[in-house]
Amino acid sequence: MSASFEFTPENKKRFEEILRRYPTKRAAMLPSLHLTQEQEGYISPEAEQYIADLLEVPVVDVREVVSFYTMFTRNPLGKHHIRVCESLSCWVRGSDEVKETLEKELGVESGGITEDGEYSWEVIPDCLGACELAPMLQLDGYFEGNLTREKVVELLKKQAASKTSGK
Amino acid sequence: MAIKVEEKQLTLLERLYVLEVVRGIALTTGHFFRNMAVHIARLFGLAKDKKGSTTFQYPEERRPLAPRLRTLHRLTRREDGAPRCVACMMCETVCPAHCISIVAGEHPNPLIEKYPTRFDIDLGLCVFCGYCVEACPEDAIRMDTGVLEFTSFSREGMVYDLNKLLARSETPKPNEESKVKTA
Amino acid sequence: MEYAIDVGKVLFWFSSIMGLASILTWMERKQSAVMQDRIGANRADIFGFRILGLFHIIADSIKMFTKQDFVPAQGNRILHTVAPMIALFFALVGFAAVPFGGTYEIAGYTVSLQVLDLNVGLLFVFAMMSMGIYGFVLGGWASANNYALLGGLRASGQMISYEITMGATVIGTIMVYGTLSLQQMNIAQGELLFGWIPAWGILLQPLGCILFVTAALAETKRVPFDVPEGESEIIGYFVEYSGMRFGMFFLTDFIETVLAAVLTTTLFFGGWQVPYLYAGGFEFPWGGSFELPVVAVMLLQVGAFMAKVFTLCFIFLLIRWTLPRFRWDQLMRLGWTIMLPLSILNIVVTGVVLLIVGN
Amino acid sequence: MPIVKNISEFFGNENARSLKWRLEHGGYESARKALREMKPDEVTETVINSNLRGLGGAGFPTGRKWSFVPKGTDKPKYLAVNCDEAEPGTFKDKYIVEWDPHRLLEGIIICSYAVGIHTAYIYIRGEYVRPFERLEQAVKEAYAGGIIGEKVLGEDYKLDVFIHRGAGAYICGEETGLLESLEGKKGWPRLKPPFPALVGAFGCPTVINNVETLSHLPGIIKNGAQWFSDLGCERNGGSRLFALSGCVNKPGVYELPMGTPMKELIYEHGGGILEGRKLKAVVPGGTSSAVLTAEEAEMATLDFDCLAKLKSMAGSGAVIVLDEDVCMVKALHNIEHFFSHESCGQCTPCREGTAWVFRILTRIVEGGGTMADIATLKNLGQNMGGTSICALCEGAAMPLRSFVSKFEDEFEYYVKHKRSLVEDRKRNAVAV
Amino acid sequence: MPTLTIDGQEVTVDAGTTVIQAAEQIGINIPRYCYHPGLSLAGRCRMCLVEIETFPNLQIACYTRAQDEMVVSTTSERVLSARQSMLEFLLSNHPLDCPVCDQSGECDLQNFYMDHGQYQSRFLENKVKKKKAFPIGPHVILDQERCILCTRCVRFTEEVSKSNELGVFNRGSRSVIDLYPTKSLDNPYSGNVIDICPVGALTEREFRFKCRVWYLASQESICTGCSRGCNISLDYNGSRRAYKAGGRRVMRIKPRYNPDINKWWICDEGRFGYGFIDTDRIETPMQRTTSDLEPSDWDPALARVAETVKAAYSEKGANGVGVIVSPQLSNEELLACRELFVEKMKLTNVAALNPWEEPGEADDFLRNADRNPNTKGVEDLGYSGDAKAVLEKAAEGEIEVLIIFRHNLADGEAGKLLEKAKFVVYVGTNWNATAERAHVVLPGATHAEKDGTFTNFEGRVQRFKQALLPIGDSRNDSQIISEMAAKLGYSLPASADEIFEAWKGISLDELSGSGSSVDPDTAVQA
Repeated sequence: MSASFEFTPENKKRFEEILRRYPTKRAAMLPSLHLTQEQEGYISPEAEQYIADLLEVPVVDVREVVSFYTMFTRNPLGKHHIRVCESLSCWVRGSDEVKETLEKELGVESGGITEDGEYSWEVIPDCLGACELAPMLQLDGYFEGNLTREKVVELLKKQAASKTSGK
Repeated sequence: MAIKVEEKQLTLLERLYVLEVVRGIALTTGHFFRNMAVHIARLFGLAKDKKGSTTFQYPEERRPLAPRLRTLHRLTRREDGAPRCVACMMCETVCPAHCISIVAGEHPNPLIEKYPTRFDIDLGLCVFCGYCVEACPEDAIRMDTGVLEFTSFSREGMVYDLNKLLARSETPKPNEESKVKTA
Repeated sequence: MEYAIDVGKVLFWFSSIMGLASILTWMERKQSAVMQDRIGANRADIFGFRILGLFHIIADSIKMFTKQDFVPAQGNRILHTVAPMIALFFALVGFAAVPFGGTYEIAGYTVSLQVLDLNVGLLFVFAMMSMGIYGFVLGGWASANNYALLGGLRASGQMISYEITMGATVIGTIMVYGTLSLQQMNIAQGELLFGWIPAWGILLQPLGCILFVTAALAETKRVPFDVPEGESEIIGYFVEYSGMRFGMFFLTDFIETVLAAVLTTTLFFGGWQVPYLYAGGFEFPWGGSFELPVVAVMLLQVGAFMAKVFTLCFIFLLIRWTLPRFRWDQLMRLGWTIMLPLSILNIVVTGVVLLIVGN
Repeated sequence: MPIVKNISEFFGNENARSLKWRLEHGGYESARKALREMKPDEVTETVINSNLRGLGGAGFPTGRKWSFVPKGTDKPKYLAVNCDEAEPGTFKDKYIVEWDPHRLLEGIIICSYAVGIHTAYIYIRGEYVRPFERLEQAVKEAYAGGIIGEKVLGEDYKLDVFIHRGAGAYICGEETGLLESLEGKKGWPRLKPPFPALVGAFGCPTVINNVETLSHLPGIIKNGAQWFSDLGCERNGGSRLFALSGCVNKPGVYELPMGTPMKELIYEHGGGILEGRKLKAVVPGGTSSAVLTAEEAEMATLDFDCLAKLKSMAGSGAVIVLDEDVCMVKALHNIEHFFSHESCGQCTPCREGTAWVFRILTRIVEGGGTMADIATLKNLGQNMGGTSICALCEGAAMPLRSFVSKFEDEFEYYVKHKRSLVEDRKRNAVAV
Repeated sequence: MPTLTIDGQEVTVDAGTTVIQAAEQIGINIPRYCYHPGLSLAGRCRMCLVEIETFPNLQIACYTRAQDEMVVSTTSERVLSARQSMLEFLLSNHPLDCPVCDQSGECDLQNFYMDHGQYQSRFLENKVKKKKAFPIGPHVILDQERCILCTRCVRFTEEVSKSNELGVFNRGSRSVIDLYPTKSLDNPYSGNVIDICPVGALTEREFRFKCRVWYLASQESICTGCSRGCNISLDYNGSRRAYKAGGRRVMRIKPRYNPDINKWWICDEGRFGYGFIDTDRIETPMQRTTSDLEPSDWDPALARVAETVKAAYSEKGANGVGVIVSPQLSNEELLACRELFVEKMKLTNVAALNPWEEPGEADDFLRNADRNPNTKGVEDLGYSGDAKAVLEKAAEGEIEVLIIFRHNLADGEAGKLLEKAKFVVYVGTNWNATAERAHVVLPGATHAEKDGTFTNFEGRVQRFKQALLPIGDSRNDSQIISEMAAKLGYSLPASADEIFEAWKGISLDELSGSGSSVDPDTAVQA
């Protein structure tokens, strides 16, 4: 955990831009928290305090917002974060299978991080909005659909491969 | 609701009284001589199966206690031995004789939260109504020890504190009930 | 020697009465216990011996003597002290006129087994009994306690009411025997009616006997006539008494019981008479006789007297433990509207019969 | 009825995202027409006449909603575009934003012009990463191309469009929850009245419209109100996007006129049930609508009024098809899991009720249920209905009531045997 | 002025009044948890649902404005069953630890449950466990399990104390009210959250487990912490022997609603500043014999004071005796002092205020810097001049006898002056350095132990009532002054009531209702 938090100069600029969009400073809460999470990977108490000071709101309000929205996390996630949709459409098409496969492949339960810190994954009960692709998951924000056991395994392999090639 | 009593009309003989008196005396006399006979027989080792009296020779002989009889209080314990009492003061509140006094303290375990630092029952005041047992939400106080004798030479001695009340925390076995117990 | 005999008589009579009274205190408990399917007092022991609780008599007296002697602060100290003594004294003094045996010629001395041979013996006894009331009233008054006073008043009311019945009842007996001397009455009861029935008072005066016994019981102020005491209501005239002063009242109760038994025996059960026993021995009406020495006759007659008294005491206790208490108004109604008219009727009938028989 | 291509015209066309291509293919013509040729009131009038209804779920007539905004106020007015579609089964707005963002922007211009708005916020749900990127790109291009900004389409009208990302809360799709979230707070729905048209974002009058609703505006302005209302059935104007998912062969978004029979959507356009199985039930408007049995689905037509008659609702147009292999107990369990997870926690019946219902269902699914639980569920469904600030609680109660009453036999079987009736049947069928 | 019908009763209310307030005006109390008149509307507990004709759904009475021709039912079948189901929901995860909960006895959840609930529980699940009983500030303990999330406390910290320590975290059934981790609920008004919490989630640390509320008796009083004169209820050990509560008599102080002064609130200093009533009290009169103070009886102590005063008086006249009264005294005591020392004895050296006194913290809400409850009363009753001049004269030996009420004048400069005073009489309630230095100490009574009035800084004359008997041998100050006067040969009334009546012409009981305030304009001027 960083002892103190501050936006990078680039993000500071972005924040200034965001602030201009709204008639109140407070309204920039969600965008700046997104910014924070982008920069830090999660939202630390220091970051909460920082945001509170920037937006001139009580820090408790920042914490309230952070804890209210599921996309904000107060704990570090893996480098790649996988969300598995479990809502009705995905469930009838076999999201359970996706869950089981991930659990087996990554070796951690939903909500956990792999030992190497590479992946974290969670099952979320709210719909991710891609029911036509059911069952589906979201890898780093992007949808992967029509999953089967094999496809999940393949996806993870491809991800690993792209990394090594990227290097 | 008034209860209507049907008065029995006495016959003339009954109203003459003397005859009724004689009948009464005959009855008691009958008892007297029958019992006397049994006593005498037993004096000589006879009629062991009969008794000339229906009473109990108290300290040596004791009547079996009814299971619901309210006797000396006890405080029960949790599995770890701590008193079950959470010092809610329901018993103290409901007590018509004001004989219970509790001082509550903060328990280190927030799940228990409250416990009695003092729990005194002044048996000199207690009327053995059993309300405290009824009121207790934790089954922490009971009156089933079967102990009926508790005496003291001082008023202070009649005040039972936490330790004394916890000393009998285990449930008495039913077959022990008629045995001699003294405080 | 004369004096020695007198002192001996007094001592014998006194100790007999006191002994009997004491035994009655024990009997009262034991007898009632056995009647009621209980065991009764049996706790007092000496070296582990209990002898049926007889030691309770001793224990009681020790208790009585050692308890705090208490006089209420507002009470009259002198009267409070004197009252039980009056009660006890007059209860005891009445016995003096009662014979417990006949007149015997022993070793040249004429021994009359009677402390005081009065020709108005019966009146004397009644007089003494009436005096006893003062003890109770004074006790109640001197206690400065409303309940005690009430008890005392009730005691006097009750005793006076029933004394009238008692006196009226006895008149029948006096008419039959024609004497006021108790010894003479006893002697008269030794006669035989129709040659074989002992002329005991109960046969000559059956109604009188019942009325007398009832009135006598009322005089003792014991259940069913214990309104002055009324244990569940007012405790009575001795509520403020403790220790030996209470003991005296307590003993008076039993002495009065003995007195009632003694009087009943004397008046209605032939006193010291044993049927068919005369100065020389038994002489049965159907012929045959049995010679006895004078001493044996005396012992038999005194023994019979004692036995009769004891039996009556026993019956009185039976009654005491069998019947419930009268209410005050019932008590008064019984005394004034039933017993008194009946006793007067008894006098009238007796008179008529005597006239007819005498003619 | 055939598929229509009003707003789904360019779905699947990679080029439609570029401003240049789009301008060449009719883009912003309607907006230009509105700005140049029509007065704001005329636009509103046209929309009222078109019978366009809010397509986010509530179905409130769009034009009427605009007319509630006070005219002569000196406060700024705002447009909040609701792109927070998070109801299970709903994904239609994603298509618009992903494939044809300029149609949305055009709709925004028209709406803003009609109401007199100079600032519009597009509230897009946080999980939509690619749609967000594409929308952002489109807005950037629109600014650059002079479409929006200080001078809209070169006219003397100022309009700023900002994208506001949500962060994962279903409740922010509720109008006032969305406004709260926009203001940087928790998405706790507000007490009404006042309605947002009077006091909305930042305390100012605010119009909140769904993405799809706004996307219809260019077509309506271009072709006229009559054209649009003729497309649909009575009181249900035009066409709408139906997001078909679940046990069908071809899930996806289909644009159909209002009043199209349900079975046409499922069997013709959706390609029928998976693996030729039988239809069991249909959730007609997102999971917060009451479930329809197969028989009811057969007779239903896809419009607001018919479904309301069946005591369900058209909602967001998300049709989820359930076939005979779906266990209704587990399906309800799934739905209630969603609601208990998404309840904002403000009102007592919703906060405690959804969680309780979910826990009872979990217990039943795990085999610990009792008959009394079924009665309790029914009763809780009654108790939760209509007593909270927003409609989420009612939305949780509707499927609860309908599932339990329409498929009671399955619930009873599950409780009795601690197994699913459907799975047992399947197992037996395999065994035979 | 809309006129509406509630449960068959017609009522006309001001425009903008909510249904719940309208109902209150005609004595109908609609159950509520989240609604508090001093806070913003949350409308979240849904307990106050009522049936209003023309509305298809039940409406919350706390939010719905009264309108003309509204027909409201608060007791219809539908309303009752809704209440019952709300209670069921609220209680579903509520731990049933009423036995250990300090709130029980004054808990709205209990009360409304007894009125409207009372059904067999259908909740078979395990109750959700949350954090139990942890301190969140110097005065408050939070139990999240008991919390029903009405957010009164959160709104309080947001709107009234504006300190924002508390928040509602997470959402749905996982919502908890908690402190922001680095913060502590230590704002000067933190105690109020205890009052407004309708359940036992927030409880008082000082009061915790000391006494069940049903043993408490309550008396109307005035806070003596500062010149604001907040209205309070003094809750004291009524029917229970004091030793059971650790010897404390006053158990807690609760604010009493007064719309003009403190509304529903009171500061922590006032709320928890009752310790002096039971600790460190002077319980008997004391006299210095040779070097030590020794306990004495009233008679000799008063006689000695009177003798010394008489001697000084005859020797130096009106200059020989100095008196320093105190703004801690009630108006009645000040009047008695004025009567005796100024009007009867014509003393020249009479002062009231302590110039060395350190001011307390002040803010723009309730707390005033002046820590005395009756400074305004002192001014109104014509006392002037400060203690310094009197003390100086005493130090110079000009004043033979110095009578000091309440003040502690033994520190610093004052202490040096006091050291030189020849004969000091101290009349006060608690031990302090001045009392220890005095020659005669007379124990007075605290405001909890007597009747009287204070005048707050705005000039409102407010009554406080006696809750307790004076501790030990202490006596109320009016009585002390009157007895002192008697020994000096004057006659003064001894009871506050008599003095007040002579002063204002009305009895204390008539003082604007139940001892609340008199507006400065209508207050009878002394």
